[in-house]
Order: sequence, then C-alpha cells, then structure tokens
Amino acid sequence: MTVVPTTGTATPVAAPVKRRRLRFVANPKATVGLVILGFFALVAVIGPWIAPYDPSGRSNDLLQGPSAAHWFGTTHLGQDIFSQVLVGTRSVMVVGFVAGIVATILSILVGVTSGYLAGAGSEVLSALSNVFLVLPALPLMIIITSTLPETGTLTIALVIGLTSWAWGARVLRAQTLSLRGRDYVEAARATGEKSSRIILFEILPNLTAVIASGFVGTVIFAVTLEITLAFIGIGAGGDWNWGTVLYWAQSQQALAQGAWWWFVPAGLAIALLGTALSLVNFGIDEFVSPRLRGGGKTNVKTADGHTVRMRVGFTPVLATKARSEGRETP
Amino acid sequence: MSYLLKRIAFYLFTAWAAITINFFIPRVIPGDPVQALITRSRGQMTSEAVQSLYVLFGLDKDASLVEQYFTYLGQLLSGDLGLSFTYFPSPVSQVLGDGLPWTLGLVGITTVLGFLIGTALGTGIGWRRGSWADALIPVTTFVSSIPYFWLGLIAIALLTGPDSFFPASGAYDNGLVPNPDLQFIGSVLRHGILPAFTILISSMAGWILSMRNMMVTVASEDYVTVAHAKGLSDRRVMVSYAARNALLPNVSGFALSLGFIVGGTLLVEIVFSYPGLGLQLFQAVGAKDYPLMQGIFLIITLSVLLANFLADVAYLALDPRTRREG
Amino acid sequence: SNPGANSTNEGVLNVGMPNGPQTENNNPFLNTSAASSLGYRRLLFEPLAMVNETKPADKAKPWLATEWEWSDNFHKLSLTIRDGATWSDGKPLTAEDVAFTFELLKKNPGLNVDSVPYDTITASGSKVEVGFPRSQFVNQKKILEQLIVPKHIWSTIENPSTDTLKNPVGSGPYTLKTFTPQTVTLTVRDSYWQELPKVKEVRYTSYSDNNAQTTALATGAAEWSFVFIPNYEAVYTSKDPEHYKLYFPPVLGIHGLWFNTKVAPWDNAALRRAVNMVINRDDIFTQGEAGYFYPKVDNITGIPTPAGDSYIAPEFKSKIVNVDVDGAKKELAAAGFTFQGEKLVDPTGKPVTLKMTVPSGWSDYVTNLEIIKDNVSKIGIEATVDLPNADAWSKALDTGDFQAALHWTNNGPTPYDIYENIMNGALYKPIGEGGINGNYGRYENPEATALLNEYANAADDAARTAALHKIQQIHVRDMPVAITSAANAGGQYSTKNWVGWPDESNQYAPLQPTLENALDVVLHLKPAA
Amino acid sequence: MTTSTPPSASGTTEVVLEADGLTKHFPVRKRGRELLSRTARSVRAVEDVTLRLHRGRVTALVGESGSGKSTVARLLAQLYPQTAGSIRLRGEPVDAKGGRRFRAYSKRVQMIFQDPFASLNPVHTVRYHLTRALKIHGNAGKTPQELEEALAHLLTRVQLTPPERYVDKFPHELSGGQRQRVAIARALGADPEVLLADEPVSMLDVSIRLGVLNLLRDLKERLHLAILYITHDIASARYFADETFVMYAGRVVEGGDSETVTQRPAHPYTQLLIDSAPDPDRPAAQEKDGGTGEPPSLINPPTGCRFNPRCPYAMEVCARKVPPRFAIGDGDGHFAACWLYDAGLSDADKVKLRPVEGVS
Amino acid sequence: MTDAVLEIRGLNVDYGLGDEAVHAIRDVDLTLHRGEVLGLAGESGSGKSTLAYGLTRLLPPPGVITSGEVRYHPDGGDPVDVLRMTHPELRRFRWAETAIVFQGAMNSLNPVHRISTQLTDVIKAHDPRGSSASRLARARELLHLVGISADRLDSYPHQLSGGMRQRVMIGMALALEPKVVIMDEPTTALDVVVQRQILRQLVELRERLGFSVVFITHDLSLLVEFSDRIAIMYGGRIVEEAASADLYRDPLHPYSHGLLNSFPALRGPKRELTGIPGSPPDLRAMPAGCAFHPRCPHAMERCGVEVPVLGVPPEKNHTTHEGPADRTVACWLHPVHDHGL
Ligand SMILES: Nc1ncnc2c1ncn2[C@@H]1O[C@H](COP(=O)(O)OP(=O)(O)OP(=O)(O)O)[C@@H](O)[C@H]1O
Ligand SMILES: Nc1ncnc2c1ncn2[C@@H]1O[C@H](COP(=O)(O)OP(=O)(O)OP(=O)(O)O)[C@@H](O)[C@H]1O
Ligand SMILES: [Mg+2]
Ligand SMILES: [Mg+2]
Ligand code: NI
Repeated sequence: MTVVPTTGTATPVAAPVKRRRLRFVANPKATVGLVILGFFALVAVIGPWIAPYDPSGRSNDLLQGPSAAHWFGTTHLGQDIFSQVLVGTRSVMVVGFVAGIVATILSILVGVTSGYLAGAGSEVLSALSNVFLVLPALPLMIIITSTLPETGTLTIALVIGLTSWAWGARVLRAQTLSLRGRDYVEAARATGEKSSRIILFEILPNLTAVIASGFVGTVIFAVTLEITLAFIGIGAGGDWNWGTVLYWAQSQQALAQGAWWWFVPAGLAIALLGTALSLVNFGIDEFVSPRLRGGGKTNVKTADGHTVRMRVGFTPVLATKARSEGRETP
Repeated sequence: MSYLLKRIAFYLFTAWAAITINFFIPRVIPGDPVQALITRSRGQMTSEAVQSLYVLFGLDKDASLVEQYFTYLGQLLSGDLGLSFTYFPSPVSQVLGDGLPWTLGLVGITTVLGFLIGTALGTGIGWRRGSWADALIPVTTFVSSIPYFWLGLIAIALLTGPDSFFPASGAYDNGLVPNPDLQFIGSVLRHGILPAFTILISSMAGWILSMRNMMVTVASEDYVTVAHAKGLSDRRVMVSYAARNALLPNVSGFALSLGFIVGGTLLVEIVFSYPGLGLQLFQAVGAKDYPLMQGIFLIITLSVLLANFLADVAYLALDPRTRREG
Repeated sequence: SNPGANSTNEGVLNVGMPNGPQTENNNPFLNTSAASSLGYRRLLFEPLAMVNETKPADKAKPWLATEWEWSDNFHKLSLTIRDGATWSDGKPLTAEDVAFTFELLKKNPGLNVDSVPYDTITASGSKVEVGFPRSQFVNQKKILEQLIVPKHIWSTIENPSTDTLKNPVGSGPYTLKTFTPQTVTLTVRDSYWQELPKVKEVRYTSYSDNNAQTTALATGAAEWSFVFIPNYEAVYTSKDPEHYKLYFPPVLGIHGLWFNTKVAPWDNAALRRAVNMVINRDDIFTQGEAGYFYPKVDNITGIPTPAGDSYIAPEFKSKIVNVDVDGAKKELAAAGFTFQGEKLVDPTGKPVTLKMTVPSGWSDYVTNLEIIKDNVSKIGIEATVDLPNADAWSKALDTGDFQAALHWTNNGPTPYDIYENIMNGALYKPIGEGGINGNYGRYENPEATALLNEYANAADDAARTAALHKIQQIHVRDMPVAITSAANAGGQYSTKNWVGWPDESNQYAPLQPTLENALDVVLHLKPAA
Repeated sequence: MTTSTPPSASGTTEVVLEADGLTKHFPVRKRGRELLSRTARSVRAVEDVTLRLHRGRVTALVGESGSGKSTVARLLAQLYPQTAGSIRLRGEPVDAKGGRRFRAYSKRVQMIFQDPFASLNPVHTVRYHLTRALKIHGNAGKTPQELEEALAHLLTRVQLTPPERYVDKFPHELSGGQRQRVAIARALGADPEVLLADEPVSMLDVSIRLGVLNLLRDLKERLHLAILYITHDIASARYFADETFVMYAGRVVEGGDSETVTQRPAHPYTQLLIDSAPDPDRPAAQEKDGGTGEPPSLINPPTGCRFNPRCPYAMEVCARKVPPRFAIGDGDGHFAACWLYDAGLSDADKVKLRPVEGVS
Repeated sequence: MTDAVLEIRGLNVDYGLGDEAVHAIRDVDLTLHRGEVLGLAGESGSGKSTLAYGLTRLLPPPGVITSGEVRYHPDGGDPVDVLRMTHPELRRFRWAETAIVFQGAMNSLNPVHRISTQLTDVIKAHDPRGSSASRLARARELLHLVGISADRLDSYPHQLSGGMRQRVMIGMALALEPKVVIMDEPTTALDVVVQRQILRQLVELRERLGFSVVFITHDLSLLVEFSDRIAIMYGGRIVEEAASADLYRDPLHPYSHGLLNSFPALRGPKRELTGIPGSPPDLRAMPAGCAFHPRCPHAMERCGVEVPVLGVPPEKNHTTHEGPADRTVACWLHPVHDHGL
C-alpha cells in the first residue's frame, strides 16, 4: 500500500475572505442604499452647522413657499423648514442607530443564549421574547413615552431599543438552534472549548449577516416609530426631527392652508431614508442567500439575435449547432 | 396533538404575561386620569372639580397595586373589563364594542387583502424573475417606506374636498344610523375607500417582497425542477408547486401582522378620523384611561394570540410535515 | 329608510365638536358623558337661570326659576320655580324636582362638580329654599346654572354617578332621537313652555380631531363648532366669507405665564414686572392664537376686557401694557439688576435664565412661549422652552418643580376667580408637596389672601369693590402671572342656513356649543332668508 | 508499505479505551394519548454495546445508516451521557460530564466528525482551529515561536506541507481532503491516545478518500493511536481496519478480525450486507436474492434478535431472546450474536419462523 | 449494438455569461442506444448532472446551453432536436419521452402534496381527457410496479422512508412509459441493502418495458456491475467511453485507471490501491491542454498544450476488438485514429 501525498498540486484558491466581504458592497442595491445612508449620516453630523437658520428662530416671513432664501419655505412662525429638516436629521439618525444597537445587543443576548442553552432557561428566554412580540409596539411606545417625564431623543431611542428586540431575538434563536447542531460547534465542544467561547467565537461570527439584517430592520422600525410618535405629539420634546416638522405642519393644518412645502420635504426624507435602509437590507439578504441575487443579466442573446430570459425549467439555448471551433467532424 | 397542547399552554402563558404587563405599565407612571381630564380641558373645567372626579372615578380609596391587580384579574375572568374613565361611566366592553367592528372591518379586511394581493403579485414577480416585473420592487419599496400617516394626509389633501366623492373623515355619513340598509352600506364603503387604499399601498409592499424572495428560493428547489421535467403546465408549476410551498413561511408572518392590526394602523384611524380601536387607544392613553387601555391591549393581545393560533392551525393544514400522525 | 337620514336637511342644525367617537352616555352631571362633551345636555336639560358670561355684570335671564333671591349675606337662596314647564315625558316640572336635584348633588359628591356646599334644602309649593354654610357670592352663577333633572326618574336610579341614562327625560325643547358614536341627533318635542324653536333637529357630530372638524366647517358639513383653527381666514372663512363667521368673546378667565415665585431670581417682583413689560401680546394673539382664539388681554391688571371693564380699578382703567424694553430695563436697573454685555445679571451676580415649560403637543402654547422666549431676549434673558409630556408638566406644576409655565385660571362671573386662583394663600403648598389646586406659582401674601376672603364674604358691594381694587394693585405690583390672553367662550358658525347667532353687535350669549347658553342660542336661531 | 497488516503483527494489544454494555436511549416526547400512559418512549439508539480499542490498532464499526455508529462514537467521546454501561480509559472508569473533567478526558480521547465541510467553522482560519486545540490542552508552548512550531508540526503530521501555505487559509479555500486533514490535525492537537473517526471519508470524493485513510493508517503506525473507524462501507473496513464490528439497529451483531468478518461473515445481517455491496467482479446474473424489508423502528424494536423480521433463517428463539455473543472459532476473536451459532438450542427453539425459500 | 435513441453532439454548457462564465460541459458527444444502460461516472463536479439536465434543458439559471444538438429518435418517427423545441413542445416531450429521477428523492417530491397527487398530475398534464379514476388506477399500478403497496398513495413524502421515496420517483418516471430514463445518483443516500433492492427492480423493469437508462453515479464499482456501457467524465469532458467489462478490465485513460484503483474490493485478494493524487480541477481556471495532466502520472509535454480528441484508440481499432469502434478515449497516450463517428 502506498501513501499518496496529496500535497503539491493543491490548487491555490485566489483571494481570501476579503473578496467575499467586498462582494456585499459590490451589490448595486446595497451600494445605492449605503450612499444615501452615508448622505444622511453626513447631514446628521454637519446638519446643525450648515443649516442656514436657527430651526426654531422666528422671522417675519410667515408661511412662505419655497424661495431662494428659504429653500423649503417657512412655517407659521417664519421658521425655516429647510433648517428644521437639516437639524432634525441628527435626532432621526441617533434614534435609529441607538435603538438599533440596543435592540440588536438585547436580541443577541436573549436570542443566542436561549438558542444555545437547552432546558428551562432557554424556554424562559424564549417565552420572554414571545411576550414582547405579542405586545403591540406603537401603542406600547405611546404609553411608555407619554409616561416618561423627560423624553429626549436618547430616551426615545432607548425605549424603542428596549422594546423592539423580540423579533430579532426570535430569528437569532432559530438560527442559533440550527447552528448549535452544526458539526463545527460539536467539534469545538469535543475539542474542549467552553460554552461561552463557543457562543462568542463559533456561533456569533456565523450570525453576522442575520444580525446585520436585524439591525437594519430595527433601524427602519425605530426611525418610523420616532417620527410617528413625534407626529402625534408625544415624541422627543425639544429636539427637532422630521416627525416634529410634520407635527407642526399638521397642527397648523398646513395642507388645508395650501402649505404643501411644510409636509413634503420631511415626508420624502423619511421615505428616502427608509428606502435606503431597505436597500441595504436587500443587499444583506442577497449576500446571505445567493439565490436572491439578481445576478446581473438575466436576459441572454442567442446566436440568431433573439433575446431569451433565463428561467427555471427552460434553459436557454444560444446556438443549436455544434460550435465550429470545437472539433471538426470530417 | 401534543403540538397543539403545547401551543395552547404557550398561548395561555403569553396571554397572562401580556395582561400583567399591560396592567402594570400604565400604573407605574406618573399622572392620573383626573389630572389628565383637568389638564385637557384647559380651564374649561374648574379646579374644584378635581375632588369630585376622584370620588366619581373611585380613585379616592387607596388600594395597593397588588390588590388592584388581583381585583383586575378577578374581574377579567368574570368578563368584566371595568368602567372607562374617558367615557365614564360607560363600561369598557361597550366602548370596545363601538370601536372594534370598524377596526376589524377596515383594517382587518385591508390587511387580509393586502396580504392576498401582495402575495399574488409577489408570486408573479418572483416567478418571472428578471422580467419587467422586477421594476415593481424598487417602487413598492419606496412606497412602503412612506409612513402611513403621511400617505393618508396627502391623500386627504389631494382627493377630498367639498365636491369630492371621497369623504375626509368618519366611517359613514353623519346622521346615518348603523343599519344594514343600502344607504348606510354605501356610505360605509365610500368612507372606507381612501383609508383602505392607504393601508393597502403601504402594507402590500412587504408581502410582495417576501413572497417574491420565497418564490425565488423555492423556484430552485428540486421538486420545482421535477415539476417542470414532468411537463406540467407553467401555471400548475407556479401555483401548486412553487407558490404553495413559498407561502408557508409567510403564514406566520401574516398571523403576527393580523394581530398588529389595531396597533399598527392606529395612525390611519387617527388621520382619517376612523372611529376604531386605534383612535380609542390613542385617546385612552391621553386620558390615562387605564381600564380602556387595558381593554384594548387585551383585545390586541388576544387577537395576536388568536391569529398565531390560527396560523399554527393553518400551518398544520398547509404543511403535512408538521402533522405527525401515528 | 335610514332613521338617521334626513333627506331634506331642512330645519336641521349641524353642530360639530372635535372630540372623537362617543359612547352613548347622556348623564348630564358627568363631564365625561357624550352629552357633556358634545354639549347636547344643554338642549335636553335646563338651568334655573341663563347667565351670560360675556357680560358678567348683567343680571341673569330667568329660566326654570322665574325669580331668585339671596339673603343672609349669600347664605340662603330662595327660588320661585316656573309654572307650566313639563318634562319630555309629559309630567310637570315642580319645585320638588329642583329640590331633588340639589339633594342629589349633596348626596353624591362625585356629581357635585363645583363643590357647592349645599346644606338645607326645602321645597314648598313653587318655592325652593336652599341654605349654605358660607357665603356663596362667588358661586352664584354655578348654582343658578345647575341643570335640573326629574325626580320621578332619578329617584329610581340606583347609582346616579354611574348611570349612562339611556332614555334622557328633560325639560328642554329637544329629545334624543338617535345615538351613534359619530352623530347624536336631537329632535324638537311637541310641547315646551316657551315658543318652540325653529330648529327642528339638531345633529351633533363628533369629529376625531381639529383637522377633521375644520374641514367639516370649511365644507359646511358643520355649522356651529368650537375648535382651534390656525390661520382661520385661509382655511375657513375664505371658503365662504359671506356666511362663515367666528365670534370669540372673552370671559373672565385668563391664560398667562406663571412664575414660580419661590425660585430665585423669579422671586423678584421687579424681574417679573420687567418680563411682563416686554411680552409682545400682539404676536401671541396673532401668531399663537391665530388672531382670535384666546382674546388678547393687555390691561395691566390682567382682567379681560370688555367683559371685565366694570371691575377694573379706576387707576388702571387705561393702563395698557405695550412692549417697553427701555422701561423694563429701567425697572431692572432700579432693582439692582445689571447687564454684562447683552446678558442680564441678577443682584447676586448670576446671569438670569428662564426655563419655561409647556406640554409638547400644545401647539398654540408652544408658539406663545417661543414668542416670549424671543421677547425676553431683548432684556438679556436667555430663555428655553422645555417640552415635557402633559403628565410630567401637570406634575411639575403640582409640585412646583418649574421656573415658569403657561397655564390658565378658573373663570367666573367676576375677576375674583382669576385672582383667587393665582394668589389665594389657602391654596398654597410648599415646593415639593403635591395636590395643589391653583396658586401654582406658590405665591404667598397674607394680605392678598385676606382681601380675597373679604371679597368672597363681604356683606355689600362697596366692600367687595374696595377689596377687588386692592387685589388688583397687589397683582400689578407683584405680577405673579404675566397674563397674556383671556379664556374664550366663542365658536365658529355659519349663517348660510341659520341666522340669529350672538355676535359683536348682539352679545346676548357666548358662542360655545357646550356652554349652558347653547340653548339660548338655538332658541334665537331662525332660518336664513 | 504493504497492503495489509495482520492484526497479530501489530505487536501491541494493550487496551486503551473499552466500553461495556454501553446503552443510549434518546427520550422522545410523548404525544396525545400517551400522556396518560406511564411508559416513557425513547429511541433505543444503542443497546448493550461492548468493544475495546487497542493501542496502535484500527477498529472499524460498520453498519447501515441509523444503526447507532455515530452515537457510539459520541458516547465514547462523552459528548452524550450514556444511559447505561461503563466506559473505561486505561482501566479507569470515565465520568466526564462537567467542564474540567471533560477537558481532561477530551485531551486523551478526540473525535473527528463525519463531514469535513461542516466540521470546520467557515469564519475561522486553519490557524485558529489548530491554535485553539493546542491551547486548550496546553500544547501550545509558551512563546509565539513555540506555538508556530507546534502548528507547523501538526500540519506536517497530516501532510499539509509546506505548513505556511495552509496555516492562514479559510476552510472554503481548501479541498475536501485538505479540510479533513485539518480536522484530523485539530484532533491531534490535543495529543490524544484515542481517535474516534466518525465516517471520516464518506463525504469525500473517491480519489481523495484514499489519501485520508492512508493518513489515518500512518498515524496509527507512527503514533500508536487507538483508532475507531466508523463507516458504512464494509470494503474500506476490510482494507483499513484490524478489527471490524458490525452493528445492526443499535446492537453489535458480529465482530472479529476484519478479513475474517468480511470474507466469512457469520451473522445473516453481515452476509446480507456483503452480498449487497457493489461488486464489479460479480456478473449481474449471478446475484443471490438478498433480504427484503426495512430497518426496524428503534422506538419499538423487534423483540429478541432485532434482525429476526428480516432474517431468512429466523427461528422461534430469535423472536424471544436476545442472542448473546457466540464465538465462531474460525478467526481471531470472531463472534456473532446469532442463535444459529448456539449449539445447545432445543428443537422448539429451532422452529423456523418462516419458510426459508420463497422469501419475496 | 442497437440503434440510437438519443444522440448528443457538440454540447456545450456554461454557467453564467460572458467572462464570468464557467464552462461546465465542453464539446460532449454521446450516444444512447435503445434499451441499454449507459453509466456516467466521474468525480464530483465533473459535470455529470449538468450533462443530464442540459440535454433536457432543465438547468437552473445561470446555466445556458451555448451550443450543440440533442437528437431524439422517436419510435419510427424522424429525429427531433430537443434544443430547438419551443416551450410547449418541450413540455409535451418531457416525461412522455424522457423522464428523470433526480439526485435526492427527498427534494424531488413536493413535501406538501400527497404521493397520489404527484403521480396523477403528470398523467393528467399529458392526457387531460382521462378520468381521475383511471389516473388513480394507473398510480396504484405504478406503485405496485416498484414494490410499494397501494395504500401508500395517500401518504405524504415525509411519511415514507428514503428507499420508498426513491421507488416512488422511479415509478413516477415510468408513468408515461418513456423511452429514456435518466437517473442522477438515484441511490447515493441509501444504504447498500436498499440500493441493491432498487437496482434489481430497475433491471427487471427495463427488461420488461424496454427503455434506455442513463445512470449517473461516482461509484464505479456499482456501474461496472449494472450498466452496459460506461462513459467517464473529467473536467466537463468525456474522457473515455467503453463497454463496462472492457473498461473494468482494461481502462485506457489514466484517470479511469486511477478511479478503478481507488476502490477497495470486498472480495478477492486485496489489491493495491493507488488512488489519484492531487485534487479536481477548478472549472474557472482549467489547466491548458488535457485537464487531467497535472495529476497524470504519464503526462507528456503535449498533454499540457493540446486538448486530446475523443476517438477510437488505435490499438483497439486495429487489433483485438470485434465489431466497429465500441470504445473511445481522449488521451494522447492513445492518439486518435479517427474513422469518423
Ligand atoms: N439526539 C438524538 N435524539 C434522538 N434520536 C437520535 C439522536 N441522535 C441519533 N438518534 C437516533 O439514533 C439512531 C442512531 O443514530 P446514529 O447517528 O448513531 O446512526 P449512524 O449509524 O451514525 O448513522 P449514519 O450512518 O447515518 O451516520 C438513529 O435512529 C437516530 O435517529
Ligand atoms: N449554478 C452554478 N454556477 C456556477 N457553477 C456551477 C453551477 N452549478 C454547477 N456548477 C459547476 O459545474 C460543475 C459541474 O457540476 P455538476 O453538478 O454537473 O457536477 P456532478 O458531476 O453532477 O457532481 P456531483 O457528483 O457532485 O453531483 C461543477 O464544477 C460545479 O461547480
Ligand atoms: Mg453517523
Ligand atoms: Mg450531480
Ligand atoms: Ni484505422
């Protein structure tokens, strides 16, 4: 019997994980989403500095339409709506991201632990997240925020974060349950790894995409919630955000007064941010599950110039004759 | 069988936990219904009224939170939800009875419709991946990112008016009495169209997307390829092989969303002044009307649980793998 | 076909209120009932007399009582009950019913919203005698306004404070026709002790918010309402300038910036006076209150005019506060305040800042504070507007945990209610202690308290007038509240179908559909041409 | 190197790990009506398994899918607690449920998982996997250089040379055979005495299999490890194992020296297995009619010999009593748990359950 | 040999388009004769499944057939090119003429439909006029054919064992009595006992019904025992094709040789196992010339430059073989002596 060494001819596979990570950014949807998100993040940082006016500052231009001086027009107090939207971006982004981070951390703690541990502890945690899942978010938030004495941006963010982790926890638990049975987790255990290390180093890294998409989902949720709360008048008191702008527009019956400019910019900003976040999420989804990838071209040109669509069950045929350069048939 | 038993135990536990949370949260917070009532009236009610209101609402007697809790649980078990403060002394059950049908009618029907239409569209788009239909996805994403209330307000601003077919608020024409006659039903339908469309447009996108993604995933399953290989018609493969299986994961999502009807579309009810539970809840919160809040939360919780239970049952019916017999 | 439908709409008056869906509850004693919230209790039940709050000095109009007489320094009231009034079930209304109503209030403190201390109540013939343990001078209006209920019905009601009164029987000209959460319809009854109203049917619709109510007014779906409309010209009156009107007469109640007089530097009256001098009441009126909602109060005493004209002390009659930055600065300098650059510094050397609080959702209040914030910056005070939620705000006021807040006072037939609410030492609670019922500013002045007591218990008008004048002086000197606006009793109305509304030229009643005078207004209405 | 190593020639027969009467029942949740009954239901995955692993010898465990092979391996690795029976390592009873004791045990007994594609964490490099194995068991040395050397040594041992080329790679950059080698290297990182290899090649391509198996054999010979080789491919057991045990439905039905078991199978199930294995040298026509039927349910296994419902030679006694091991006597420790080899059966016991011929 | 039912000529299949494309099948020529079992062997990733799905046009996206011809000879009719069929034609052709048994039976059966539904809907699709009772009868018959009792008709796939599911699939493949049945690793997930049961049944059925089988597996010893002819694939090409016995006794291509020497034998003397060194090629970065040359013990200079042509090896053509060219190989050790095909 011969021991055949398999070394030497191993085909080196080119780029390491780097390329895999980059592929996410290469996804056009994710790119567009990230660019828009970056734009909003930038505005969140520099918004208050570049705002042409104090967003609460009154002027004598009462309720004026968009003009060179006031790009988005003014309010009934002569406040500059453009400045309000610019300054309001920070609160929106802070709430979105702080809530996202808090909820994500909680969902990881609850979800992964309850997924990995077996037995009563796991059941309790799972029941806990189910209870939180059953509690309706918006009404709960209305109650909680309307009862907190101080509802600054950060408070709102924390409250949203503390109440919206359940969905993520449920998804993570399911994922962890499936990962727990994976051979590499068992193998790590057989090697003698501690449970904590298994959770942190073997399971968590493999949940990155799920966590990321949960994070983005929570950000969308938190942003919408903050704006909604502000719109019905129980959001962050003193801070400007897009919801506050809309709240003022609504309480001053802007649309009835014909002051469309008071409503439209903030609404579009919300929709745009929401879209950007959704796009990032699609990007993550497609990254995780390659089947969803649009995969660039799906339409193929055949040799005789027709266009056919790739579809399951009917493989396109580009040319029905054997290729000439293949082999000559004498 | 044990599956259902286990689920039922789970539902009971969750219901209990949610009810308990619903009880405590409003109570650990500052403010009381009397203060809220006085504050809201902004001088239209004299400050002397405070004492009489405490007496009226029965808040002048001190009862510990725990005592109150057990009284509440006891009442709940006997089906008594207490008296509302906002509409004192109307029983909460009566208040809920006024709001629930509208919420179920408008929001319930549109949520179901949104799911059905969204799923149908998602099926088509997912099946014909790569065709023009894909262009719908970015559009629906954008539309679904618009908050409900904004869409509703714009719709009201653009489409309603003195001569418009669409009324701006309410559930039926003023002066009509709910009665199963043509005039009333016509009026209800007319009032429902705009809010219904708002909900449809915002909620459909999610279903389109998840169904499309599931279709794409399922379409590359072997059994779909086998169905093609069997020479079945395109329709049959799409409906009976791909969509039928792709639907399964959406069932539980749909159940959850059914439960969120009340909470989720509160804004639609506010914007369109639709006399449903959402609007009541909003008012109850403002008025510190614990009994009413609790009542509405109870309904929400029970409906989420019921929806989940139905989803479980539907799952049993739809996915034979969960049916373990023998 | 539909019992609520009225195809002709003729003889119908459409009233709207922005109060959200209602639950059937016709109990006239409860502020929470649909009957109170929409105001239709006023057309079902009647008071003893009709008091016109916009002209508080005028004598009340006799209604179910043809005569009334106070004696024993307002410790005793004798009423003569009208003959010929009937309940809507046909039974006659008697003095027994009136006495029963007072008994009911006495026995059920929960229903006695005004906390009137009823003592002895006797009825004989058409007379009712009511005794009180203390002078009821300041409560006259509240007692006469009391809606009277039939004894033969209410004596069978087990618990009057939790009864929703499904079949209301009253003495008013209307009866309940239909109730839906959205609309309540009243219809005129056959017999009434006065001439039957021209309005055959009154429809109360509850819109769920101000926007919906405004839209209803603008489209003519509602003809009478009471709602805050920003920029009312653009949104409302311009839609039909000929018919769409509003009338917002002031009454004797106010809104103003309350200072916490126990918190430095706001314990300094000079500083409070200075702030009062720089507040731009015109801006508040036009921008915050949309030019009509809470009428402007600019008399230095804070008494709304013209309703309170007759009560203002002669020396203040023409003292109008106009924005006077220089005057304010002088005032401050005299009190030892200095300026560091632009910044105002108090005598102890600390910069003066002002934190004003208002519930986050109250748009007009918030606007007013934004204006004041701007105004006080002219005298070097850096102000901030804090926007907690309504509960936290109530709590802050209750426990004195604030610097300044926009708030209101009670209103009443004389300015007493205003000052009593602001300055009564009996209401005083130290900072940190809750359960306060007025005097949110923690104003402590035994002299003021004594004067208020004197006013309430004085034996004759001269003593009262003297006391009130002294109270005004104290107010002007100490300025515990910088009064900016009057409480209103107004409303929006349309003359398209109905005329005869009260207005500037015919101020026979305030115009809020929920006030008692609503019945008087409806009785005045006539079909338009 | 030669094609086979006679077991007797491997010199040492020192027992390293032994299991006696090893039993594992997985509880199954009760359903519906059973809630009322008191008997607990369970999957009787492994029943009364006794085997010994010797230093420097490969012991094969063969049997069809679901017969309990992996469960035996996991029990031996103490990844599951056993329901009954005992495990002894070098004669000392093993009880390694908890953390520290489990670590100490896992240092000496290591397991290699079936699927090389799944047993390495896709997010970690080869270096991470191996470093952990070394560190946990204190073989990493003190300095970074020592660690580096230890890594290189490990990789060289599994013939992933030069080590630098592999040490920083991610699993997805390696071929199946290379991954399996990394998995083996990880197990070696603990410097164990026993290697439990659970179907180490079943997921690999035919051309790669051989390399991994040769490596295992090499380890046995150079490091004198005791190796448990689990497979369902009985032919590979013949080639690579010194001893072979055959499992059927949770029980060991036959065992002995590999060549004897594969060439002269004694138990009817082993015979069926060997008849069923593809054999290019056998013309299709010559085929015997093999057994029919399906493997039994492990929740309600057949009484007596678990193979009796499928066995063409089944007798009365087979359905009643569990057969003990009977020595066959034609090879090194060859035994079969089958009543056919009991000389002392009564006539009543010998009554056939079914007619031998005409099994359809 | 009998005449051809299926002729594949110059088939090329890519995954993806343009530069990204992976050439999974390269210039494959293959003929399936009437009534024979043609084995397709080769290691994982060599393109066996791609070939099977390609010739029925069932490749999932992004698979495309870039060129080639698949000629099907119906009984008595003119040959048709499967690759030129329109979708409706293709639908009619499928299952009625060629049926496929897919790799994993668990995934081939829709878990949410009963066995009966899945058996009858294919009959209904091709013969909509039949009554549902007759279809059900046929389904019962099919189950009986593959040795499953008819009361299993109402079962769901998960209620059947792996072997039973595989049999159901085989039964389903025979529902319309096709001329060609393609089986992609139909028994890999099963244990040897069940595997043998199924294959035995298949052999019986083929004798009775007379269809041809393309049998795909990487278990060469199984193929040698069960098939008439074997084609060996490597790197997307067919490298050798011969009668089973010939291939077993005398493999010409070094890869076939290596493959045969990788299996331990259960019986007979212990052979020396050499295995195949190295690892399978990466389809994205195929070596130039013969794809096997980096692993080939006999590699010559020419092998790294020129792709060897599949053809009749000279020694077979001129010396021992009886009949016309019944074996081909693509290797420069056996340079083609081309007679045409
Ligand atoms: N954790 C578990 N819970 C319940 N049953 C189990 C568990 N693990 C294994 N089993 C059952 O125990 C029996 C033996 O399983 P095991 O994995 O040991 O078989 P195996 O011989 O390794 O099979 P294979 O060749 O497929 O790997 C099977 O019937 C299996 O279903
Ligand atoms: N969707 C795809 N995109 C890119 N390459 C693919 C795709 N599907 C298959 N391939 C590649 O095509 C080649 C042939 O795959 P195929 O599945 O035909 O191999 P196989 O011989 O059937 O292997 P196995 O024995 O593992 O089933 C493989 O190298 C595979 O990597
Ligand atoms: Mg196993
Ligand atoms: Mg394949
Ligand atoms: Ni020749």
